[in-house]
Amino acid sequence: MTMRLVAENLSCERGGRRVFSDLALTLEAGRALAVTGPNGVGKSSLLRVLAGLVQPASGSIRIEDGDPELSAGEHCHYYGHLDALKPALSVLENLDFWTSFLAPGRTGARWQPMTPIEALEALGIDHAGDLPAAYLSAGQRRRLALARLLVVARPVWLLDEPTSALDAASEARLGELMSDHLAAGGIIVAATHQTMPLAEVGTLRLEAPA
Amino acid sequence: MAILDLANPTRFLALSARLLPWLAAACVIAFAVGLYMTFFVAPDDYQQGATVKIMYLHVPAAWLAMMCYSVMAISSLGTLIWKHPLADVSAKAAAPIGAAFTLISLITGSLWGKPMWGTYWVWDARLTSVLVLFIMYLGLIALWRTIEDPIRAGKAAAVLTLVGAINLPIIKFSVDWWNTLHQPASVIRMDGPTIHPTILWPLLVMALAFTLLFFVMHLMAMRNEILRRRLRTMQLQAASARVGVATPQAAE
Amino acid sequence: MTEFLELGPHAGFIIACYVVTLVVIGALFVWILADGSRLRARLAAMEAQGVTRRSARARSADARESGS
Amino acid sequence: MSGWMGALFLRELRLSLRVGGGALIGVLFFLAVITVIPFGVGPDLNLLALIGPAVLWIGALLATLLGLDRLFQADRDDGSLDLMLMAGRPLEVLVLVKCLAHWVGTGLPLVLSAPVLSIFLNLEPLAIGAVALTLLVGTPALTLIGAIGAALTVSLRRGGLLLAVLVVPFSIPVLIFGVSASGAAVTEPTPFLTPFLLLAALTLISAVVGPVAAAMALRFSSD
Repeated sequence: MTMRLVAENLSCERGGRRVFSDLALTLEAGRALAVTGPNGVGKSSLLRVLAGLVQPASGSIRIEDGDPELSAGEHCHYYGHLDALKPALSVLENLDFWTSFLAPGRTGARWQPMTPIEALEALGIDHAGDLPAAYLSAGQRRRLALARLLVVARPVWLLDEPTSALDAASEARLGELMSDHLAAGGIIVAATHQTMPLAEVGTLRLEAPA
Repeated sequence: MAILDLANPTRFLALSARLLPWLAAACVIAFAVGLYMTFFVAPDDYQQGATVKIMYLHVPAAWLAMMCYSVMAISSLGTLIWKHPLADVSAKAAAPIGAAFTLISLITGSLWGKPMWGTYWVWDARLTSVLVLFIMYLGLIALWRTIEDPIRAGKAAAVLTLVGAINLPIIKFSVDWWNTLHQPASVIRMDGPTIHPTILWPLLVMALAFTLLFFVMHLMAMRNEILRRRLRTMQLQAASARVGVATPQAAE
Repeated sequence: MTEFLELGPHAGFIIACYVVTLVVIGALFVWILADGSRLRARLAAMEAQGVTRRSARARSADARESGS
Repeated sequence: MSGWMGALFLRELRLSLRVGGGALIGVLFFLAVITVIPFGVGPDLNLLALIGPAVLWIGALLATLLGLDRLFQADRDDGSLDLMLMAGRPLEVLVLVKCLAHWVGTGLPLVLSAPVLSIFLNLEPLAIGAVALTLLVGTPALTLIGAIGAALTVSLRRGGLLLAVLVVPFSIPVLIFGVSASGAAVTEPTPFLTPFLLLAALTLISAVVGPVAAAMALRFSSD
């Protein structure tokens, strides 16, 4: 029984406005889903609902064959618009903190998280390891936030505009990391406008109500 | 040697490197002479006895506290009006030194007050305005520490320093304006000092020693500040050195 | 030396004043020295990593042109 | 288990001490409040000695409350709060660790500076010791109660003052016992121990109520 992310007749309201309603999706391990649609249609809200940050108005989310004690949200990495970085701390201090703070989502043997140094090398910012995060450029900051996904093992990646502020080389690098994640049995849900740097991706198009 | 020659940090570093040993030597000699005169030459006060020796620390420290603030006020003018590149470096370097001298004058004053006035602290015009000066020093240091970009921090601190400069005349003339317990001015006066020379000379030598000490520490702190800014620019550069995957040679 | 010893009834306060002054100035002096050496060390480390300052790079560029 | 708590504590402490952090600002605010009081109340030393403990306690209360509005807001602004909510760590313990780090960064300097400031208020050594001891035991309660206000106002743009208004009523018992304990140390008949032990009890209670209420408020705050 492979692991599956299942959401049934999900609806979400924010500030009294119905953002989306009776949405259903099922994703097996190794599958990726791109959520597309015009701005403000609720792509980010969907990710935040899946992450457990926002209570859905109705419907349920569950991880089949995941870790029973953990909630659905604790299986997920959330990579939002904000980088969650402290400018006063150095790059390594930031990453080391998240490494020891975030509880791993799956302790399966096949799933080995990287060490902070390896993660920085994988994203090409290891030269800035000891520099304060304040001195990083926007693209480097995004890559440092991405490094957080590599250092803690969580099966589901919720990515909000993952390719924004990344240059071509970094985008290709991201594509490799995502395919490695899928190959190792992970799940990816990405809200994005551009095409995903991945081979085959399912798409979910959110439509504004007629 | 117009002030502009000093504008270039590298030339300032070279110049201060040559100047510092002489200044330090002069400062040590001044302190030696001053302390010798304080303990062996100056007579005891007929009322206070030996406790008058505290004056040789308290008065120079208070003078230095105010002189240091004046240096910061002038530097602030340099930052805001003449746009002198080293002005905010000088202001930032002088702040901790000024705070230290103010602290010394407050503590020695309070320790002198216990035997003489019977209490460590009394809310008297002179003491209170010096305490306000101490809070302003700490406020300036805090302001420097909260604004990340040194240029913006320099301008903000310059404005605050100039606004705070109003406090200096209040301290100087507080003893005359309000009937205070504190000793009225007896050295820098319109009609000349009213102290006996044997007590005055050690005081002047100690004041000279303190002033030299200030310049030594101020120059050293300014050098540190220049190095700190260089380090910051190099760190900024290091972060962006290998933005893409290109190697440094290709970028050269 | 006799003059030095009898500091009168309030000797404690006098000595306290000189000790406080020594401590405060000493602490400030040591902090400035430590700050300076820490900065020089980190600058040296930066230089070792091959990060050069604009003016330094400009100088080396001139040297290369004039040299070659 | 203690790995993540240690990491969080160190991070919070490091952030408050570095440039831009708010660690020693509380002491400066405390010094400013103590300096201003005699300008209003007048320089009469006996009067100041009488109201000394109360002035020190009110100064500490204000310094703590006004330093608390960035406790959660800083993390919310840069996105860390979302990740903390998803970190799979007990939120109540997370709030407790953050309060402890905030207290070490802001509260402890207040306690250490209180004896120095009481010289300005002409307190005798006994009163100075009593005020310092009661502040040592009482200020954690102020931080823990203030954390509830900080969690409630985390999503507001200018939550700082509202936080103080919300939380002052809960901190009144701490203030009463703090001041009466430090006052009792000086005036002979009244015992010092009873108000002091009640103060300690209040701190322990707020160590439970604070984190639980703040965690609940944080869960509702994310939208």
